[in-house]
Amino acid sequence: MTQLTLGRVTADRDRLRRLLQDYGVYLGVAVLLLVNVAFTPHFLSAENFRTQAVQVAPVLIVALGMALAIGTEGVDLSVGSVMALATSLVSLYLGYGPWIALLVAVAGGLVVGLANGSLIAFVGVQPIVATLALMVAGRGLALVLLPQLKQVHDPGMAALGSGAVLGVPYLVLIAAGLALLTAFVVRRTTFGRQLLALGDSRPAARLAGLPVRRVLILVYAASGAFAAVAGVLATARLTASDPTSLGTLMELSAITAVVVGGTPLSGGRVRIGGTVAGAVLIQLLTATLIKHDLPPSWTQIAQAVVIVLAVYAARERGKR
Amino acid sequence: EDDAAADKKPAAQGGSGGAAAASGTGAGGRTCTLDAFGGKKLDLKNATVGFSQSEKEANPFRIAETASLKAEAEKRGIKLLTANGQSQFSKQISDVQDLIAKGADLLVIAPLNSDGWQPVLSSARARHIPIVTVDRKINGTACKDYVSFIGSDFVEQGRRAADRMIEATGGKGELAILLGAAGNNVTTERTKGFEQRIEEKAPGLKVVFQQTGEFSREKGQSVTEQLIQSKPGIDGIYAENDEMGLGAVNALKGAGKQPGDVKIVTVDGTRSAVQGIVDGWIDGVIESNPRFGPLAFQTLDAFTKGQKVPQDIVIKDSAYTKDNAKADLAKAY
Amino acid sequence: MLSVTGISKTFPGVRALDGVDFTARAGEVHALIGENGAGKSTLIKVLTGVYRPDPGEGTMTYDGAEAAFATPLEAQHAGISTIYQEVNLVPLMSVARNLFLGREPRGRLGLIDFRRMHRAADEALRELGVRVDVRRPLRELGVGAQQMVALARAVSVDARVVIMDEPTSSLEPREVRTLFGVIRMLRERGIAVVYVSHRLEELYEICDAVTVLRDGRAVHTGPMAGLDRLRLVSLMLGREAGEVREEGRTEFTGGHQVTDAEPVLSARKLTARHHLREVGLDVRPGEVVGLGGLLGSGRSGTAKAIAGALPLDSGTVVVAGAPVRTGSTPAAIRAGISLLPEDRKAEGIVPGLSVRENIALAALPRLSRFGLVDEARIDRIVDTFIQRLRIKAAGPHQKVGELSGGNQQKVLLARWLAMHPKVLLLDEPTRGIDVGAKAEVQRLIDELAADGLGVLLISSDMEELIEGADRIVVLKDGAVVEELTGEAVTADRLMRAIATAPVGGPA
Amino acid sequence: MTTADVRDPAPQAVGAEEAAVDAPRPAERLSALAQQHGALVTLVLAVLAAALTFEPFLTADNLQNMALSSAFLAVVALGMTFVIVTGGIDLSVGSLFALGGVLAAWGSQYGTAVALLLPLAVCGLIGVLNGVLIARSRLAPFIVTLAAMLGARGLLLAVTDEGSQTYLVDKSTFFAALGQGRLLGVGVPVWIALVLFAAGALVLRRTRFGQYVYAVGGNEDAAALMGAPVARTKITVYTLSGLCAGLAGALNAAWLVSGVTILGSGMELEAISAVVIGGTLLTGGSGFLSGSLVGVLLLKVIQNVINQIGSLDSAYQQVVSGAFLAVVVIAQTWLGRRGRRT
Ligand SMILES: Nc1ncnc2c1ncn2[C@@H]1O[C@H](COP(=O)(O)OP(=O)(O)OP(=O)(O)O)[C@@H](O)[C@H]1O
Ligand SMILES: Nc1ncnc2c1ncn2[C@@H]1O[C@H](COP(=O)(O)OP(=O)(O)OP(=O)(O)O)[C@@H](O)[C@H]1O
Ligand SMILES: [Mg+2]
Ligand SMILES: [Mg+2]
Repeated sequence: MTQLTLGRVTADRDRLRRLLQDYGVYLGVAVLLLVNVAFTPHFLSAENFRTQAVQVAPVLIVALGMALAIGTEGVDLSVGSVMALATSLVSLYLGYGPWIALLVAVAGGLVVGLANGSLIAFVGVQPIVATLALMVAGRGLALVLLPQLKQVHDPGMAALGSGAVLGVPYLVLIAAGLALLTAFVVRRTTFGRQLLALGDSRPAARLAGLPVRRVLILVYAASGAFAAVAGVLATARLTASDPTSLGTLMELSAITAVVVGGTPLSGGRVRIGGTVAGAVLIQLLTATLIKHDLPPSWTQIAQAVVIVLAVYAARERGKR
Repeated sequence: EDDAAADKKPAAQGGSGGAAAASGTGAGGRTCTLDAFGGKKLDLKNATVGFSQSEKEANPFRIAETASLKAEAEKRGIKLLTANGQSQFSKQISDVQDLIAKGADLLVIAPLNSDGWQPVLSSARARHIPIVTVDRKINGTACKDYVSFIGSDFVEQGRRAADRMIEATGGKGELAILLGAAGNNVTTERTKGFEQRIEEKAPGLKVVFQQTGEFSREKGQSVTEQLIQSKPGIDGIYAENDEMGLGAVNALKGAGKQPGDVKIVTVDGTRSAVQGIVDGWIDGVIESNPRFGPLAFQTLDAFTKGQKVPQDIVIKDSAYTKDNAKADLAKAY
Repeated sequence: MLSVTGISKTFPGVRALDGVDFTARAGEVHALIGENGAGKSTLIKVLTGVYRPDPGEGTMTYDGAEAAFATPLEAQHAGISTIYQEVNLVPLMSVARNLFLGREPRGRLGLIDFRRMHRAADEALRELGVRVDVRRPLRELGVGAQQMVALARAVSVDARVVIMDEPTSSLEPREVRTLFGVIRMLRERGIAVVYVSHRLEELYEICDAVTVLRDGRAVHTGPMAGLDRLRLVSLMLGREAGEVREEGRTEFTGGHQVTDAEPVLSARKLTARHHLREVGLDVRPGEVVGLGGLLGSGRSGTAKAIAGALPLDSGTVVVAGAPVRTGSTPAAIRAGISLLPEDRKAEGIVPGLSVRENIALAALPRLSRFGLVDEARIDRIVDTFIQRLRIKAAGPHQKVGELSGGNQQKVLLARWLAMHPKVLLLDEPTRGIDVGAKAEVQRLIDELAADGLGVLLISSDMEELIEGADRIVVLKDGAVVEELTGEAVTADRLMRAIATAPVGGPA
Repeated sequence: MTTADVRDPAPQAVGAEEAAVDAPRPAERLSALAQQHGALVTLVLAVLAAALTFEPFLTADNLQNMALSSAFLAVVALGMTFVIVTGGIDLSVGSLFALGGVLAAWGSQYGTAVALLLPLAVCGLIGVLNGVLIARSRLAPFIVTLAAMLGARGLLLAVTDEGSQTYLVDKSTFFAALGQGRLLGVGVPVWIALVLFAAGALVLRRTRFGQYVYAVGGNEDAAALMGAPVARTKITVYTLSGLCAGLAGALNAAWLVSGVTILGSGMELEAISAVVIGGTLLTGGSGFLSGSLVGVLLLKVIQNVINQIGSLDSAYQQVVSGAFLAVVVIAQTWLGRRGRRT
């Protein structure tokens, strides 16, 4: 009798734990929302939500590409520098019209991504080092192309940065669209399956004849392109190209969003919904701390604690 | 000072136009001579001067600063060695030591941080290499560890910004400060001066918000966006450099505010910020002049000839307001 | 010595052990048998502190006192030494370091005395008939040799209980003999041995007692002697003795309808430094060609080379008349070559993906349109194979990593059969598979051959090789030394071919 | 072949194993050597090239400067090497370096013991925390140490009044002498770094703990099944890394005679680069300390050379260092792969 109830209790606790593991991020977002609604003045306004969504959009877009890289048991440290490169390219090519500039910038991101991917897939360099090299060189290149901040006067870019459809800013629409696209690719396509398989077991994927190199290259190319898109959007929002500071530490924010969202760094699994929630969680946390005017020391420590808590909740249980 | 920006190439290259001018270093100021410092006379024309820059030349301030020194060296026909610390303090320390090892007879340093120069100072001292620090001070004994400091008084800049703010707001209301990067002397001093003066002169003004914008436009914009959501009634924003101020303008525009709704005062004097005054968004820009070239070489020249030079050469920074912005736009860097 | 009563272990969704009683006595070799997934490995892991048993159920006593090990280390300190299923050593470390990890001989200042360690390692291995440079990384050894290192490690400590989970699955008859010698020595020393194997003959030869597990329950415990083979199998499978045919023999019918057609696979002069020297062989449609040889003789290397997984210095592979680009797995697969790799844990399964995804993995491009996966078709194929191969899983969505070893192997087979290959390279296909499943796999090989597939079979089970293959190519030191055909395919001839063939010199 | 002198219990049991006994071919040994010591070869070449091109390069002053400024990064890289060999990573070292310096400078007013022990205690504790979260709670090292990086930076800001306070070290104390002093003409920090490296190498190569470090990095599950104390080993290496970063920070503070608050950002990547350039695999299980030392020196020499050239634009400097990193890593991976083909 006691045994039976005991069994049920552990089963229940097990289920709860698994729920927490899978939906912990969403819970975290909900908690932060509630806390803000209760304690932050003027929080419940459309304008405020728009602000948070617009601010999180570039981080989210970068995080989507990062999630793919992490799914292959890799990582892309070059994303921040790619954003800088993109912003430089936008300024340089804006003379040919915003579309050309945008295309050139994304192409730049793709090229960096392809370089990353080739280093990783063909030479066999470890992702963290390969992308570290391009992280250093990429920002240098961005500064060589555009040595200092430059104002962007193009009306098209300005509209991209601040325009909206039915009250939803373009930035948010683009980020949401890319998130859906990524989720679709991961779930429904051959490419997505192959990505997960090779992230889980590279040798097995190789022997099963999967196009390991192609998938890796595509993943890093996608990550580069996404980072470039984020760079373009950030430029549009800022109405200026600032290769010095745009995207600094972005790699860490993006990785945090992905991991807090429940995608393990060990590869083989990608959670896009979680990544979105992870990015939103970090954004809300920062917003809360700023709105309550807490000193930077608090901000940093609070972020550290939240990251650990979120990852702790989502952790894979040991086998015992 | 720090990361500032303009969308056009700095008009004033090097020594031309707007060069920093010393002020208020009258008889009362302490001086230094070659004898007191120790070391030999030398002819500046045949000497090698090492210049250590702290950050990448990617913002108008640093660009103008480096260009001014290079131009002056060229004008005087002096061999100038340069190095860039890339915002990494340890690197700047090694940089200066490399300059010494490469044979610099004199050093001009734009320090990233005021403290932590002991190793460099001892190496230089052992070789009697005179050091002139520009834009930021090195904490040490003047005329022993280094010869002179040429630069602005950041606390004073903060005070003058406060004066502008009081004037703009009429001495009443709620203020926000966009701080520079944490741990930076410039941030600390510009905040100190501002807060002091507000407290003294305008008890009606309250600082209700202080968050770092890390001297960057993007951060300045993001932080201001949060600010105007949670404190819609804010009356004034003091940005510790032009970049963050311009970010704040972006945020205000995005929130549908009109020029003048929120008073903005910034420090630096870049062209974009001064343009901001012309456009009505910004109410005052306190200048921080980067063109140290002529003064620095003048000081070194005098010093190596054995003449007296002041230990502290505080630059007279001008300010831009609605009255002079349009006329002086060309003077901005 | 070591005993458990009423012990259980539950994984999410699976009750792997259900009130099991088990006792290992000093000086006794105790067999632990059961179908794939019966819970043998789980029991062993519970005994040795890898897994914690379900709380509140059952007890464990060791050496007369109640005991519970929190970690494998504790169990080791208590004198229980274990060889786990699948080799578990550190590939990047040297052989000697692996052998002595955690108990390195130390000299002055507590620093490790490598000279002594290397000497001791060399001796320990040589006693088992293995001669390698103990300073070289373990990964340079074949799976079999690695297994011998694990054995050496297990017996070189002063253990009171030695547990072996399928130690012979990668061993050659000769190594098996050595192993049995070791086991007898252990028994004489009064050590309790727990022995897991799917090879029934071995059990009869070496074991004193037996416990049969079925679906996580201990269904029989008793002395080995006098236990009828048929009864043993019926206990394992849970079917009446009458239903069980004489299993444990191979299921091969022998002799396939080999047409005289052009070979579907022909490999010529495959050469890879340190692995292969001018290896050549033909496989005709409907033919099962065996690859014979000792550990490290290059059998796996040959298979990998044909499948494009081993870069070649020279050589050609032709499938159905068309040359295949060597050194590229995708190219080989496109040409119709499928390889079931030897090391299924490292190179076969994708542990985090489900049974379903694993089966569909290689065939994905065919099962999708415009890069989009056709879920319905996958479901159909997966269901078919789960039934046909009787894969025992909680469902198609269970992670493959959670399946028992044998079932993992079946999933891999399914993956390759779903490709409709022209040539199937099977590297130890029945390793670690229980009698029932083994028979099925063997029957399947027959069927596939009958369907006109060319099969290359590698097996350390000599009986399996002889009965299954129509022709055996014997390798030694990476070169073909002899080819046995027709009447010559006998154990005797194979042994002789391996033993007497000249060393060196390409075939 | 060494068959002749070998006692052979089972005459036929001489499979391919005997092939494994033969010595590796000279070409292979060369490539293995080049792989292991690729960084050293590059370093020697770089030094030679620099010495021939730039006259001031080989002066005692210049060498002394390079050695001294390498010493701090080297101590950080020492701890990092242990972490990376276990297959982990420690991103918190940069923040801990800065925090250690600030704490040491603050503590120096109470004497040398406090100046050294305080940063060691705090940074060591953060290291323990990292280790426990990684080993016991099985969280990914990358993310745990990332959080620690933020947390330690926050702590630093908290103890320096949001960065506005710089604590100074009294130049006349023994603590300052640890940074400033010279022994046989070489700076004390250099000696400390060398001694630590020698001790570290001994621990890594010749102790049981060292073997565990390799085993955990090589195959964690197997190591656990072989009875290695996996959790304890991991906690120890992260603690060690925290201690090294704290000590390096303290020594650096003694050298600069102040607890500079803006130090250390990007240092984690520098340390990781040094370790990887030194031939340690980021995947764990393989690596050696002398390599990390060479990696640190290589980075410093490159920086020095860039300064010797002098005229390079700051943006180009970054491009050059990135490209250099790529070239070294490619060369190493390529050599490594050839070595592994056997
Ligand atoms: N980590 C795990 N998580 C979930 N289920 C598991 C896990 N390990 C084992 N199982 C399940 O427990 C059951 C027993 O597995 P076990 O490995 O003990 O079988 P076995 O008797 O050793 O089989 P084999 O002969 O194939 O090695 C299987 O159904 C397996 O799927
Ligand atoms: N001549 C050799 N020199 C060094 N190593 C060898 C040699 N031959 C084989 N090996 C090693 O032995 C291992 C096993 O070789 P291979 O897999 O080709 O043979 P096998 O007959 O299938 O052996 P096993 O049954 O152990 O798998 C390979 O990993 C290879 O590195
Ligand atoms: Mg098993
Ligand atoms: Mg084999």
